[in-house]
Amino acid sequence: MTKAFLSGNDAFAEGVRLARPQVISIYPITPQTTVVERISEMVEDSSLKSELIHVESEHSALSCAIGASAMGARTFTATSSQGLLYMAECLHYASGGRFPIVMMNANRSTALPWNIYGDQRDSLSQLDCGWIQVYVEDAQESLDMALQSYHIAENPLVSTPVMVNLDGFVLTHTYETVEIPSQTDADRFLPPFQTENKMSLDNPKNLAFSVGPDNNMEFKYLQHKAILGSKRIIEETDAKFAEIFGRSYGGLTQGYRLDDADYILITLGSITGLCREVVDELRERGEKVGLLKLRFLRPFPSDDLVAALGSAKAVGVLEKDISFGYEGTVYTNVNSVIAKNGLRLETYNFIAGLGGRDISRENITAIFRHLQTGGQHVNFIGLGMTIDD
Amino acid sequence: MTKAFLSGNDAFAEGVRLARPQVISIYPITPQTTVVERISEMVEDSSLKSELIHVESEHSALSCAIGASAMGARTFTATSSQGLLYMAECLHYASGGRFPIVMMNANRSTALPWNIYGDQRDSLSQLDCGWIQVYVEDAQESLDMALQSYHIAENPLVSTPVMVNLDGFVLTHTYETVEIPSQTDADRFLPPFQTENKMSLDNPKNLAFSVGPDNNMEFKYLQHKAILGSKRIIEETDAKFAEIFGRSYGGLTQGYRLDDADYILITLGSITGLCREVVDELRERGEKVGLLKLRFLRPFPSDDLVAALGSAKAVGVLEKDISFGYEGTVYTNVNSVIAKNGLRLETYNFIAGLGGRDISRENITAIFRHLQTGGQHVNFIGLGMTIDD
Amino acid sequence: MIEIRWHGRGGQGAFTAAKILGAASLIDNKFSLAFPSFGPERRGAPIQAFNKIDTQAIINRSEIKACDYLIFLDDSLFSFDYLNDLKDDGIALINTATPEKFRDFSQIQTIDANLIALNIIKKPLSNTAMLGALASISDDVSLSSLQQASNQYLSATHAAKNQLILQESYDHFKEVY
Amino acid sequence: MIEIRWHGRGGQGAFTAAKILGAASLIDNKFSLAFPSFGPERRGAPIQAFNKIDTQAIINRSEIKACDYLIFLDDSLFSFDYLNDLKDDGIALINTATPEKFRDFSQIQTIDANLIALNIIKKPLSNTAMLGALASISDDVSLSSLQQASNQYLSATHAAKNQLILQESYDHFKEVY
Amino acid sequence: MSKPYLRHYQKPQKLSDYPLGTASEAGYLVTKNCGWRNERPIIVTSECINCLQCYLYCPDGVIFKTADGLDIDYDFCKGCGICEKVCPKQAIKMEVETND
Amino acid sequence: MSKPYLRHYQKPQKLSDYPLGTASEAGYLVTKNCGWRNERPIIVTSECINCLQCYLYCPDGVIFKTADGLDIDYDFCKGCGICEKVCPKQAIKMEVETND
Amino acid sequence: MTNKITAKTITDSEFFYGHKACAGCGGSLAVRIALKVLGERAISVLPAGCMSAVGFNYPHLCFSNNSIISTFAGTASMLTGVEAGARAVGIKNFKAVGLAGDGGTADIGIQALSGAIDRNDDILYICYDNEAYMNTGIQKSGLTPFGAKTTTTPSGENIHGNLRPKKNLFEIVAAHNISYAATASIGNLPDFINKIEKASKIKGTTYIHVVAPCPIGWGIPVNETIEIARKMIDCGLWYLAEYENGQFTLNKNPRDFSSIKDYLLSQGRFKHLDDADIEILAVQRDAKWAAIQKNWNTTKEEL
Amino acid sequence: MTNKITAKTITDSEFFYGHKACAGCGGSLAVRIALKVLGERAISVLPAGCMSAVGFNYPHLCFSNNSIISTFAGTASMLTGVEAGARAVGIKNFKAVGLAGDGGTADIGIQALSGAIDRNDDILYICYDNEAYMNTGIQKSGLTPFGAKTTTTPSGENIHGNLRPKKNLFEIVAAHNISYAATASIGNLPDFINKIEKASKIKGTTYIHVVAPCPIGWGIPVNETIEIARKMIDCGLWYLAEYENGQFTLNKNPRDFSSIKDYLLSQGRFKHLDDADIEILAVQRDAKWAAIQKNWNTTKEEL
Ligand SMILES: Cc1ncc(C[n+]2csc(CCOP(=O)(O)OP(=O)(O)O)c2C)c(N)n1
Ligand SMILES: Cc1ncc(C[n+]2csc(CCOP(=O)(O)OP(=O)(O)O)c2C)c(N)n1
Ligand code: SF4
Ligand code: SF4
Ligand code: SF4
Ligand code: SF4
Repeated sequence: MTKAFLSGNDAFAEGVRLARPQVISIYPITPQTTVVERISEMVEDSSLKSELIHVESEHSALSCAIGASAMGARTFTATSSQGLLYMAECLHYASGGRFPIVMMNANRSTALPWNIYGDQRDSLSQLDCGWIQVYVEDAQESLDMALQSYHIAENPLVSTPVMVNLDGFVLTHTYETVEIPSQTDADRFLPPFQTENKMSLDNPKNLAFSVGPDNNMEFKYLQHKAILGSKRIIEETDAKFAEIFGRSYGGLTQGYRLDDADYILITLGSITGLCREVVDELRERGEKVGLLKLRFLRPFPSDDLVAALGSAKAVGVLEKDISFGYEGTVYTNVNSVIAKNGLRLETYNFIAGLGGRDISRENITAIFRHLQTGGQHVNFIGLGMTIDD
Repeated sequence: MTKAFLSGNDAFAEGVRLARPQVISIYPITPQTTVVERISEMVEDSSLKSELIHVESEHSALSCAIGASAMGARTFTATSSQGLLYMAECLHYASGGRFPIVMMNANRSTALPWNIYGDQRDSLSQLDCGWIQVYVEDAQESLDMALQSYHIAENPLVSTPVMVNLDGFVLTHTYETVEIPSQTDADRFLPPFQTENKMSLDNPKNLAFSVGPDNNMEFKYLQHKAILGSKRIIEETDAKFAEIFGRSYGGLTQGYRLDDADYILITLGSITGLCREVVDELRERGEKVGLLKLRFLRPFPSDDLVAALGSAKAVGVLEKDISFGYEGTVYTNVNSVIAKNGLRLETYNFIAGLGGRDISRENITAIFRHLQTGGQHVNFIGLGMTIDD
Repeated sequence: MIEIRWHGRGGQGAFTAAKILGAASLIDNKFSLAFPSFGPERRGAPIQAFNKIDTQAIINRSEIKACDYLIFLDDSLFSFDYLNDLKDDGIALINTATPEKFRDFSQIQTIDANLIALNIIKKPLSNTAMLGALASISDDVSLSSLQQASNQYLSATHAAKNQLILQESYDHFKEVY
Repeated sequence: MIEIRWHGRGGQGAFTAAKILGAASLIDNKFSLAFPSFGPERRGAPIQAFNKIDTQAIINRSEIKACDYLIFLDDSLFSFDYLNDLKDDGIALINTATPEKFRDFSQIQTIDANLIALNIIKKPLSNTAMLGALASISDDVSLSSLQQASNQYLSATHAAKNQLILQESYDHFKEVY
Repeated sequence: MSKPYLRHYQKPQKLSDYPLGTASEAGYLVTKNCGWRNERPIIVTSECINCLQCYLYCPDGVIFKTADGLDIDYDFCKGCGICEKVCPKQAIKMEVETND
Repeated sequence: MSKPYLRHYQKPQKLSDYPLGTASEAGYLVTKNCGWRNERPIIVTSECINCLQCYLYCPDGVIFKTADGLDIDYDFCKGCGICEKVCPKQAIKMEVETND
Repeated sequence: MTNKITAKTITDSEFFYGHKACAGCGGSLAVRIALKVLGERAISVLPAGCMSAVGFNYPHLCFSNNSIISTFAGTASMLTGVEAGARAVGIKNFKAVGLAGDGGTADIGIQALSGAIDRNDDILYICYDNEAYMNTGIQKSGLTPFGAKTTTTPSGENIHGNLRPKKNLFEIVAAHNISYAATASIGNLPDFINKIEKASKIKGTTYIHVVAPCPIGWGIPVNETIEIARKMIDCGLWYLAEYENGQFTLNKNPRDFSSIKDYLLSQGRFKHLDDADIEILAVQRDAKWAAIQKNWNTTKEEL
Repeated sequence: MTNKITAKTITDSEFFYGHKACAGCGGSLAVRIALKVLGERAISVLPAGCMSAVGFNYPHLCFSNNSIISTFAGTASMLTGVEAGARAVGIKNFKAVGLAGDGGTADIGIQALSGAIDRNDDILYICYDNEAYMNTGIQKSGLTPFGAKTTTTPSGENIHGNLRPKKNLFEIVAAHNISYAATASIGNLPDFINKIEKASKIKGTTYIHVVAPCPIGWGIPVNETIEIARKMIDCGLWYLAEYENGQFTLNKNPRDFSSIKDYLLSQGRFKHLDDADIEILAVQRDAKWAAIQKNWNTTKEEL
């Protein structure tokens, strides 16, 4: 174990190095690029022994990874925003084919208008594509989840690709102190990739076939079941990780000062830190507030939500996303848990940080106020003007 | 007005012809293909005067339509499934640029496994892309919505692309009787396309620009506001349509025997007809059941839902979709309305028809039973086996 | 509601027949659906097509299970198992040159549609003849509507000859009965 | 928490300086963040970089508004309006060959970093010198940590000379005061 | 010689009967193609010079070498007639298929 | 002669100040580029033969023709020094920029 | 040249069998023969298209070698991954081969193909060219020839089918300075077989463009697939050639062309062509051959 | 040839102005000059890349003609739509022009470009080639030359930068039998200007590939952009040529090459090359020129 001052992308690259992927396909896009640059350097200097492939687009990046995974190789690729959308077809392909690829996504706004800054509309707009989706908070969690993701994805009961999301710039390009595990520990944690879902000369297979109405729905159900089942694997993985590395993230969600909390803010990704600070501040003033960080959005942590929100008065969902013509997608997902479980609490949505708009301490404090006093369900935070003119 | 025996695709092509799009980009994919074939014939025989462009992929199909729309031309394209995913980047591009393109999507399952049959995972997986989404029930509604969609999309307050979804095969390839309006009436209904959102030699513009954190969120809010605002335009359009053609669809949703209904099934698309028959059957037996067809998923018809569900005991959402690791996306959306409005009723999700699995009368009847007796929230209908083994 | 299933090989025009039948129902002021089955098999492989016909609008698009009519454009496609798919009073209509094989089955009607077609258009294209036969043995569609409808789906050059085929196959049963 | 904003032109190494400073904090057993600003402007355009330094983990990633230090790698980037962005006891540290212009402002400290760099590496690369200067006027970072940290970010050939620059700029203020 | 061959197939009865992902045994046939055929190729052995043109050009690969010449796998022959066309000796005759 | 020019820009105050879609007036400049410059090109008129090489090769197009020769739009010159390099007569000198 | 694979020596094994292609399908013959040459260590990647549609219907799986369907755009990029993955897991002596239609190659697939050639990945890409998108029901592709009627280039009073000439994919691929490229036709299997054999031995990207008529799309009887492929070569609308070491070589140099009109009018897709249309095609053919004669080498040996 | 546009006669108007490109950016010069030749009736489409990134930052909009950013893969397809749309709404005498980087053209954009050429859409496509993905910070593209160090082809003890030769996009485009294609360089603007002028008069797809050095990516002082572009031609690693009517023509036939080593080692991206690496490049150059001398025509007139 060593400590280093790294950006979120650098840290993720270190995690990838430790996971020893055998085939890596790369295509640049801001703010993902520095990850693939670091990896290129690692391959040049032989600290990572891997087939590095300079592909011609993101569709090719993922298609190439699928091909390699179909041979039983451990694979990695990374993208962001336009790139994630450009490979949308392959997202469904990889998950439906149950290829346990790990991909980093640098969360970035999607055009139009063009914008390179961090919001989460890219990955959230592809929430239904059958991938496990993780959102990480800082550089350390980035590195750790690079490793954990392979452990989850490649579990034969899961066998599903994992997308690890890092907030663009505020996480990908921010440098901070990170512990880098040793290769020995990493190898103890992550066994080599083994699967039945591959070609082999001894046992030839036909892959990626068609399935008509007769059997198709069963394949889709199995896919659904595997992701639901991954909840357990995610927890086991985190426990094993804690055992070896002494760090733990608590599974699908991570609560903060939830005991007896009346007003709970739900967050994802790198904004969580600031929200924790505000929670502390308000708690000091005697306000019963708490926070629930969603680490995984698929599988969706329904049980955790019920447990966390059961006795709250109001819950807010803070997200860098809007599903135009409705509300934020995370909010929609959270509300569904509430409706199904007949929970009686008010829910509010706070759309913030679109196109990289800064989210300030004052914004978060105001959000907690809104939870306490009530008001509109869906709120755009930090608009420079009133919404009606 | 003439009557003809047409498939859903044929009918849609007739609607397109009547709307006089100026530029049409085409790329084949089952089960969309016959629409673009019909249109090719219309262009050949001059019944439709339009630039017909044989593009090299779906990304190009929509990119081309965006380019033409940016010149102020009325445009059309059509796709399905893999094609819709392959153009995902352009979906966001078109909506963010506020280009009022109309696109038909033949709902089809997405690979893997490959499957050409109708389910709705393709369009529902792209629900957040900023397009208005319509789901139609039969060939007549297909034709009519081809026309109505331009009227909605091009309204300057909306200026947003519209995706019209037809269930693959059961609607696209099923022939039935359709009334074809006269061109004169169609022209009375749909004025030529006018917009400020275009290039012009007299008033040169720079389009599709970048917007940084300073202003980006305002653009996104405006986009959201326009789609919310389209609710009114959708209703006005339907009213005007009724006036000219004598047919009306009732706006965002269409209810059936909702008065005093305790158990309501929510549907979209072509399965609605069969569900209506079952409602009639159960009503005859004195059961208080009703049906709500969602015609539009974006903008999401929150108000209609509140009005329709307010006094029900249970509601079911029937959809040909699953968001792996959670539940059906339409269900999630519906539940959010219930949570926000504190409605007290049980909700159930019925995932059916994946990969073209037939949905039978018996299935629908069983679904109403489930609503009445209660049970699991999320149910896969028509699996050939038990889910636990 | 009348439910019909057509059996043919790709290229034999089973679905065209179903569409003509549907269009004819429109002329008869009835409602109908016509839809194909789709599978990975290509030209030459056995395929099916379907009709639903009713006096009121048909809004149920689910699969047809029990049929009023099963129509085989080619007797090689027939197997006796299929009779299970008929409703109680349903009829299987088979194009065959060897009617004797089916004589013992009350639910089966036969016609040598190839022969009729060969005589008129020099090709063993049985689909139109089977429509004529259907009009003849059932009250659910009229010959005149079929004649009118088929003009929409067939090129002008073929239309006239098809009228003849329709008529002749129609008469075939009228003679038989 | 100490908050710092760096002003430079693309290529002047403002962000490298921020990273070295961050890495030095780690050596000092402190916590820090270093992050760049991003804009469409390219090489040559004015840019900013940021540091947050604290004795406990920094989990707030929002923008820096009021600064403890504003560091200008080039006096042409400075304008007096920027003094408004300083905290009450904040300091603006400016690389300039004309210190007299800033003499009247108690919140401003100056150093001719170009000169120091020119003497040692024959290039007017001011970023390392500004780090030395910062170490000198503030208690928030130590010279030795900066020296250690800068080795990680600079090629071996440059490292030695940079140690010199750091030392000389550090001494500059020690002499002044 | 190896080739995909016909298996006795039973539809999966439980979910665990399905393969992981979309990967299943290569060359696994469950239905014949003989139902496609209107005409059946017959090799007239006496005329055949064993030039193997038919073997080579059959799109379905159903003509196979035997100890004494060639034979046809009628389970998978679609009756396209290409073999008849490419035979330089007219040693293949297409006979109308009957369903007996 | 026309070119994009500097406007007095006020950030939108209300939503309706924003354009529809992403379409706005072409050639609308709101910030100068002079802050990029370390060195400033000076045309020494006496040496200049008006060959227009500098005009042609300037990536920013800031050298423009005047009644009596050439001038430079210092609002947008970035000081890259290409004009100095391409001038066959060394008629352009780069002078260090000061911030006065 | 002594060990040429022939009908006698080619393996008896079949690798593409029991498939649901139309009777008389040229594409299926191309795939069958390619795999017979490459053998059981071939790993095939087929994009969406007729051959994957007819060969991979779970549980009916028609390839006995390792095979996978790619996305429509992703034949070459998946091949790249398969090749790298196979090496990474230690597999030796295999050949990654793409088997893609003309639409999947020349239109949507060209980005990935171009990228793979650019990297010189060790793969063999075979495009079976049936001159239209057949799987979706005969739509115009970039390789549909001038004049052909397809469902998206209908012929009528106003327009006589497709207005654009056939994209010259062989030369586009060659312009990438590829290790080896060749044209072929299922009308001449010995030539095709030898080119596959040759390509399979080359390390680096190789490409074979094989014309494989589709009786349905071309409007011919199902037993005339081979004949029409031969006519196409005989009338000069196709040629057998290779590109290697920066040089083009014509493998078969016909002395006279057979009738182009005869070739065209024997197909349903060209039935509507008038003499002026046919003349356009003849002129294009003659210009092409003039350029070939001028710039290309010619193999001595007649195939 | 009498009415050639020159520095004297070219319009005084500027169409790309006030942009945020790096000082000394070659790409911005290429775009500026192209638009000056095409004038105010040009409708430009720029994909994601440096030129759109520096030119379209609302509210700071640097094009005075109608201009739009396309998706990265969509330059040509959007051009197709723009051209068709403009005609459809009745606009006359305009020119739809694409202005795209090498990555956006040769890699992700080649599908759409190939399609547009295949349709022969009436558009002009200009690729400004700075030999890497610059906007994202200097990553290898298909047009990055052998040996160049980029952030994804770092040079170190094991690998000396990029291992693959530069894709020959000019000839790939030509192999499409395009109406007109040319190479150019910002080192020779009169030649570039005339080629734009010529292309703009041709109906159908035309393509110009203009080398536009990027001082940042190439590792040269910002005032040496023009010089390095000239050196590249002088040492024979670039050539000025045209393709028309199926013929290649070399516009400038240098008698001797200047030192290739000199060209390479004056750039940061090639600093690490050893003599063996340089020899590889020299051999490739010589082979290329041998082929050119053999197969191409040569313009009489020296430019
Ligand atoms: C992205 C995408 N677009 C469209 C399709 C639909 N599609 C599947 S196969 C096919 C045609 C294939 O044509 P070609 O490549 O020429 O092969 P062929 O069918 O002729 O064998 C099309 C358009 C698809 N699967 N994916
Ligand atoms: C689909 C997609 N992938 C990646 C990107 C990120 N991207 C934007 S510009 C660019 C590089 C452009 O390189 P090039 O085309 O060579 O132009 P240059 O920047 O050199 O001018 C990249 C990779 C994107 N915008 N869209
Ligand atoms: S008829 Fe066709 S499928 Fe049968 S053996 Fe002959 S060539 Fe093969
Ligand atoms: S082609 Fe004819 S002669 Fe040759 S082997 Fe076949 S049957 Fe015999
Ligand atoms: S290049 Fe020099 S001589 Fe020529 S016009 Fe410019 S300043 Fe004058
Ligand atoms: S990075 Fe290079 S191409 Fe991009 S603006 Fe700067 S100089 Fe121009």
